[in-house]
Amino acid sequence: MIDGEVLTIGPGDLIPHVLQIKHDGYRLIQICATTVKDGYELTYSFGRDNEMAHLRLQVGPYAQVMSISNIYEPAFLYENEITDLFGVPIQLISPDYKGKLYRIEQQTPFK
Amino acid sequence: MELVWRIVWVAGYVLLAPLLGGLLAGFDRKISARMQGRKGPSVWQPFYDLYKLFKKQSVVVNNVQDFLVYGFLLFIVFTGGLFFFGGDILLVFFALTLAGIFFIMSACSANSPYSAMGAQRELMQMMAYEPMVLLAAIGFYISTGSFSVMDIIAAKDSAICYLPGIFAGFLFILTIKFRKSPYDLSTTHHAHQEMVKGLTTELSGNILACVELSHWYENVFLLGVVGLFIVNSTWWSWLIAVAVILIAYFLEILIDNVFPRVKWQNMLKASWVVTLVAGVINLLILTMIK
Amino acid sequence: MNISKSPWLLHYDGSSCNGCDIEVLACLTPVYDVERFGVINTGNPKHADIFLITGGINHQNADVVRQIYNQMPKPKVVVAVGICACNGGIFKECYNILGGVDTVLPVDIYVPGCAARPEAIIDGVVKAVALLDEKRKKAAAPPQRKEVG
Amino acid sequence: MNIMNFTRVALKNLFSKPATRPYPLAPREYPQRTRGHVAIEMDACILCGMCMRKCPAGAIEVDRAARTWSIERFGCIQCNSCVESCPKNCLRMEPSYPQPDAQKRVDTLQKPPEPPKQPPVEGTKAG
Amino acid sequence: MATRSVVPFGPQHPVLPEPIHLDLVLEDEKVVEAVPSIGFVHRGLEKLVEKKDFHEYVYVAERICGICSFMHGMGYCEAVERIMKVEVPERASYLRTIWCEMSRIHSHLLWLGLLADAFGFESLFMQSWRLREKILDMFEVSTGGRVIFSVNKIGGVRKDMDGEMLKSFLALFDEMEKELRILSKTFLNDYAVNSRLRDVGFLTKEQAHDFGTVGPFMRASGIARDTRKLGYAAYPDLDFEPITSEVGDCYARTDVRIREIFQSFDLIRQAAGKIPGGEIAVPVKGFPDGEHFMRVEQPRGEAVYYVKANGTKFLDRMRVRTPTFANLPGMLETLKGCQLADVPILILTIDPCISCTER
Amino acid sequence: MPMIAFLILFPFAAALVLSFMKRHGTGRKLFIFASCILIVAGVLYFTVDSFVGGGDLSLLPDTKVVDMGMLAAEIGMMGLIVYYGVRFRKYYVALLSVVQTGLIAWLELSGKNEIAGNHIFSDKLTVIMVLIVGIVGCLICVYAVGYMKDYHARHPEFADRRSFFFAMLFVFLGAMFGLIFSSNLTWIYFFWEITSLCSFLLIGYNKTPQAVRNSFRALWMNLLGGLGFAAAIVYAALVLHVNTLQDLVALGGGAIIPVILLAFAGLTKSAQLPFSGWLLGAMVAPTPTSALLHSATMVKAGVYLLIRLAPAMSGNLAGTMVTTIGGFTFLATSMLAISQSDGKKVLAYSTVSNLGLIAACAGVGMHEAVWAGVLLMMFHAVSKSLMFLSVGAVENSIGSRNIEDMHGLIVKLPEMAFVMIVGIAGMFLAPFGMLISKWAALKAFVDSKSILLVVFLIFGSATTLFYWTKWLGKLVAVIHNSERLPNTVKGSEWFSLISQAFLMIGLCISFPLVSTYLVEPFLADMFHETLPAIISSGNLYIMLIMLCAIVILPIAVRFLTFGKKRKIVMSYMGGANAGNDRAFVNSFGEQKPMYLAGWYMEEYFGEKKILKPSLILSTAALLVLMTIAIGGAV
Repeated sequence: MIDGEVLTIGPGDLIPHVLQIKHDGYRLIQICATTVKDGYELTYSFGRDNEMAHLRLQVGPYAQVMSISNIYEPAFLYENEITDLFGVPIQLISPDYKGKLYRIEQQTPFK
Repeated sequence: MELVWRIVWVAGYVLLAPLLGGLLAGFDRKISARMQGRKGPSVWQPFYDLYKLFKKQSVVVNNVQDFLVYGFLLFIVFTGGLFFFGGDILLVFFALTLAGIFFIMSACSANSPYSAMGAQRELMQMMAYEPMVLLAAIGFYISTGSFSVMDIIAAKDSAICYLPGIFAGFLFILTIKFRKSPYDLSTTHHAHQEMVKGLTTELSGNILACVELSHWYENVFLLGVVGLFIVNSTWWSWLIAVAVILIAYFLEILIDNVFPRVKWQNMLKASWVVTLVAGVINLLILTMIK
Repeated sequence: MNISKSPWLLHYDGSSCNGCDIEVLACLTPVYDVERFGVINTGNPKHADIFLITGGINHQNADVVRQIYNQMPKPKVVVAVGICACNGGIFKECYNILGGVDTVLPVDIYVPGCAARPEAIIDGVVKAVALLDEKRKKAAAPPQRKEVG
Repeated sequence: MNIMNFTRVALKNLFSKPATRPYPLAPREYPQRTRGHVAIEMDACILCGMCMRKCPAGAIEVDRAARTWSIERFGCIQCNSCVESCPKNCLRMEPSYPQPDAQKRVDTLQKPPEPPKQPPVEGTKAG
Repeated sequence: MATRSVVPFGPQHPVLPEPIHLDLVLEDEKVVEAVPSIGFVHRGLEKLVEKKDFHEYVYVAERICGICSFMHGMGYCEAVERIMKVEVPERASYLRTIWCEMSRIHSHLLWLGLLADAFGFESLFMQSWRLREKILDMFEVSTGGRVIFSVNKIGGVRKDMDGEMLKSFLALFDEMEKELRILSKTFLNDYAVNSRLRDVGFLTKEQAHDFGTVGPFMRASGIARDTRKLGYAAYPDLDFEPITSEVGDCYARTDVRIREIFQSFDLIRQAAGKIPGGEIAVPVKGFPDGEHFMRVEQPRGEAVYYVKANGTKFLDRMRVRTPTFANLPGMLETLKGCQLADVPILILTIDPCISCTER
Repeated sequence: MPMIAFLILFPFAAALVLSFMKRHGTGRKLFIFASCILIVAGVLYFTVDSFVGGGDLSLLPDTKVVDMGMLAAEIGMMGLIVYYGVRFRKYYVALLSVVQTGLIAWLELSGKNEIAGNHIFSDKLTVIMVLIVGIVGCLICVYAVGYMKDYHARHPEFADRRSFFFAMLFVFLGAMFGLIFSSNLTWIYFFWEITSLCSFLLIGYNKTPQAVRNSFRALWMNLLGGLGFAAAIVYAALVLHVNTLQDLVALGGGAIIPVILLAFAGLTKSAQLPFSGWLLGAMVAPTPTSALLHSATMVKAGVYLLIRLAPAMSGNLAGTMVTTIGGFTFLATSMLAISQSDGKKVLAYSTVSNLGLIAACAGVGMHEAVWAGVLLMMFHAVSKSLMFLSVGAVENSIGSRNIEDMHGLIVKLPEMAFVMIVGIAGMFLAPFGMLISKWAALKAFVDSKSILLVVFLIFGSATTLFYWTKWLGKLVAVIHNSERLPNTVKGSEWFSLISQAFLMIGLCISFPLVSTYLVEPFLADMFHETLPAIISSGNLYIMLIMLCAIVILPIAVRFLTFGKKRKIVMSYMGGANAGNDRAFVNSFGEQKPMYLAGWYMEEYFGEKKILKPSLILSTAALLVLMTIAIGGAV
């Protein structure tokens, strides 16, 4: 049981899907990373009124993911956080804190 | 003989103003606390604070700061001294400005964000109240024919009879000078401000104590100016003056407690409009009847 | 007259959960009113006598805490408010918590509680204030050292 | 124009009794549920260590060999977890909180067979 | 560039009870650019799920933040309960609701005080917090803690409020409501206060949506969405509508929050009237397996708890998306072009909880 | 008498020589120094002589030949202006010049101007002006020697026409001396036109498009004033049958039309609103030009004329016009100065502003006001020239004349900073001269019951305070670990700066003497009665005490704090200091230099906001008042 529908997609499909979702009038609720076996699982949650929809992508440890901060401006905080804590190299975040959003000693503690 | 009396006045000011100013500050804190529903500190608290500050280690960011603060203290005392000596009121106000500039310079010299920004705000505050202060001096001159404090207190009628508007305007800018809400922009005695402590951010220990002391001197002097509006050649006018001073001070405390801090634009506009409306109209009428 | 009659405090939230922070603030408000003892929450290290830290120390704020402490004039005391400030509390196993305040600063008074109660904070401040006097006397005892420069 | 709206409240406050509690001049009465500090009845304790395992802050230590139960007073978060988990109900939450101190204190209590001594009960002075 | 100042704002700053840092570029006092820095309170408590079992983690969850402590605990518990399909007793749901609304009152009063403090109205701050102390006393009577309640557990609550206690609370609420009416006049009608709040920090409805804002911050821009309407705890049984304002400035946010306090009084009265008897907790056996997104309306807005469990006593992942985290981008937008004096007010009108945000 | 001739003629001769000295070398340098020394010596001799000899001089009743020579020169100048006007397609300039020269030529040649009267006149005001022009002007010339060398080194793109430049400076001095000594209106007009032309040539020195544009703006505005002047001469000669300034003034209210025309000329020359544009445009020229134009010479010619006219303006519409325009200019430009960050522009606005105050003083026409006006003129000349020159020197050293870039100058270039502090303090601080004069002006305004002026003055003082203190604050900021910059200021520049700083301080200390021995006798002459002292001795003592306090304070504090326990810490940056107090750790975890700027309040006091309304208002006021005055008189 999970609140809302989960659509699992490949890393390359992210941008078109997000564009579509944006077009459908969703707002960004959150982006969450989870460590799974051999890689990460990124869940992008969007909301419209009270319903929720999720995009999920499984990425390998070194997979590169495009930032959606140009589509959803507030995404930059989540993406910087994921880069910091999980070490997922998200590309072209604006603004990019370059791993210094959280200035922690331990590199990528969730890795 | 008269000269002796004047010197006694000055000596009295120099020696007693800190006591009086401190006590006033103490009552201010007590009354403010009560208005906020708190018990509040003892009325001697400002003296404890001052004593502590003098005992603390002096921490500075450079070596120029304290010199400039001493300049502030010196010229505030000079201002008040000149006033209670019965000197020229316009010169008194010029000296006050000079003192203020010393204070601003001290904050600028620290080259620290909040004290520098506080200095700019203080400067803006000076720009806001300066016209009214000069106007008050002019008002005294027109109503009594002299700039000299000695002559003003010896006048037959109280200056306030001719200067109700200017008196009101002066009370208005007094809020700025006392650094009370809504006009405590550059530095404040309230705990939390976006300016941190503004002008005094980089001052500590005995230097901060000097600033505190200067403010006490300044407050006593400013209340003296309030009294000057009332005093005339009769003895009972002095009693009324004291009463008016106390009422004015209480009013400032009340205002402090029922206003938020406004933005500088608001302050500049308000004080200039008050100067123009209350002050200048008063002056216009005065020149017509005198 | 003792200097302890006028303790001005500086409050910094290390990495607390806000619980102790709001209790510190609550101390200033009418019901507790620490200004009775002359306490002012200055918010400026250069004016402060008591450094009140809530929450543990993490990598990002360690420097901040140290710098603020160094900017305070002597005599000064450090009060660690709350369990997190004492030893990291429930968060001590977190990857970004170095531990209590004593990992970076010499702490003079520990105030326990999660969250520390206003009464406990008042007690802590009262104890800290007593220390202030002691420290000053100690500092005044040796012959004047020259620290010009 | 609604200016100086607060005057009434301010003046009312000025002329009525302040809301300030006289603490510390007069001690504070705490409600019964207040979680101040953990106390233990050593006699009933069986040193099972449940409280130690359940303590989220890791403030309790039970040493079976030395027959001691100790608590870091400056590490306890008063969550009541130990009290709830104690099988013998020998732990309880007292309303008075431990006193601030210059040292982080650890209270260690000894379990008999040593001659039963009243443990130095911590912080009940409440003042 | 020549006439622009570049100054730091925070992390230690008297108007900010919590550390947040902004790089400010100022022209006179106009903010030209503001870049936020978070992480001064970052502890990394999400990772603690790997060290504390899921029951024990409730204590961590409620220390995510000391202001909405109760709701953090509850949000986490409800998430786990839903994964485990635990039916919480109805009385526990009602108790949770009452504590939730009490927390909201406490949080909004706290916020009102801080707001007053931010615009330099010390006596108003004192007055608000004086009022707030009453509700803290109620917390202490009912839960034993002023700030951290520790009354939630998976499967219900730990402490009950009997009828007498509830009755005494209701009487106190009536009293509080009266006092708050007087206070709210100063907040909403006073000319000088208005000059600080009105026309400051506009956020349009579109922006509020695009920046993904939540809570009163969003509702003040005219979006009528309230997560309580999703129906957790006892909210489905209660009658309420989201409170909104169309204006979208600081004044609107103040207005919305003040009306929410009154709404909370009302909700508590409703709940106290309907509360059924019975158990306050059910025993929970076994370990959770599965994942869930739980959404809870905190005083600051919608919080999202993501819990992923794997059938052991340790969870795989627990993540909180706190309302402040969602509101930060919107706040940055409102900061553009404001005055330095507005910065504290604007930071405050999202009712930031940095501790939540950085976890 | 010979000394007067020397003072007028020698600078012209020196200029002639200089214009032939094309080689940049020690020779020219020495020649300039020597000429300056000679001029200063002449000035001093003249001053002493006028005290010893006593009394005022009126000389040269008949100078037909010289007049004709002047006319020829004037026509020559007209030719030059027409040439430039046609070349740069600014035909209106040519037209203005032709009309006014035509008027004068017709008057002279028709013989209608053959009225008995002296051509040379000298009194205490002349002495004051001679001192200002001679000493300050020469110091500027000395300064220019060093400055121009650096200037051309920094700006290789400009043609090096230094010989021309120096020649023009001297011509300027000569013209100023001529203007001061002349009594005959035609003569004054002649020298007046020389200064207009000279300023045109100096402003256009760079030959950049902007410089050309600005120089033409200066030219047409001054020519417009010249037209007024010419008209005044014609009217005075034809209707009133007077041809000297003194006679004209003696007519009092009867001569309102020429007086108002002359006042108009004075207002254009002293760059009052709406003619402030030329002075601001003049900033494109090398600094010595600005200094010369704005402090000691050009603009002073305008206010000098107004002061001379003061008795004739007292209480009539001409006075109202001058006070209104002057007072308004004082307020409006001091507000405008707030929004400026370019040091020279601030100085320019402050110059206009101060001139406005002087003009207003002259317009009031009461003896206190004129007293204040004369003293303001003196203090302004010295401190403004000091400020201009030091801004120039700073620009040569740090490569910018922006006030913001002078942040921390006290550490980088301490000597320069001290000189500037003296200059700024002289401009507005108690107990320095400017403030005393303001005090007297205020009193005079109140006495004359001109509330409008009082309002202008109180608000103007407040705004003046703002921009000067802001600048002062910039200078004294102490930046830690800041490097001291190498002092590249040339010896000649230093000499000039230091002399002026001492002159400033000396003037402040000796101003009671100046007042008693120069200004008050002049006023007594002017108002033909003995006047009470303006400033009481009590107040003088007080000011002296203040001055002493300012001087003694640093020494006393040094002594007091010696051996005190002090600790130097970083400045407060919310704990974000990056290990020092010049940078902080920014949001990206990197070091970012902290920077502090002053307030400019563009939205409230910016040129965009204020300039246009002020120009419109002042133009309207000028037109209305002039029309009423002239219409009323005719």
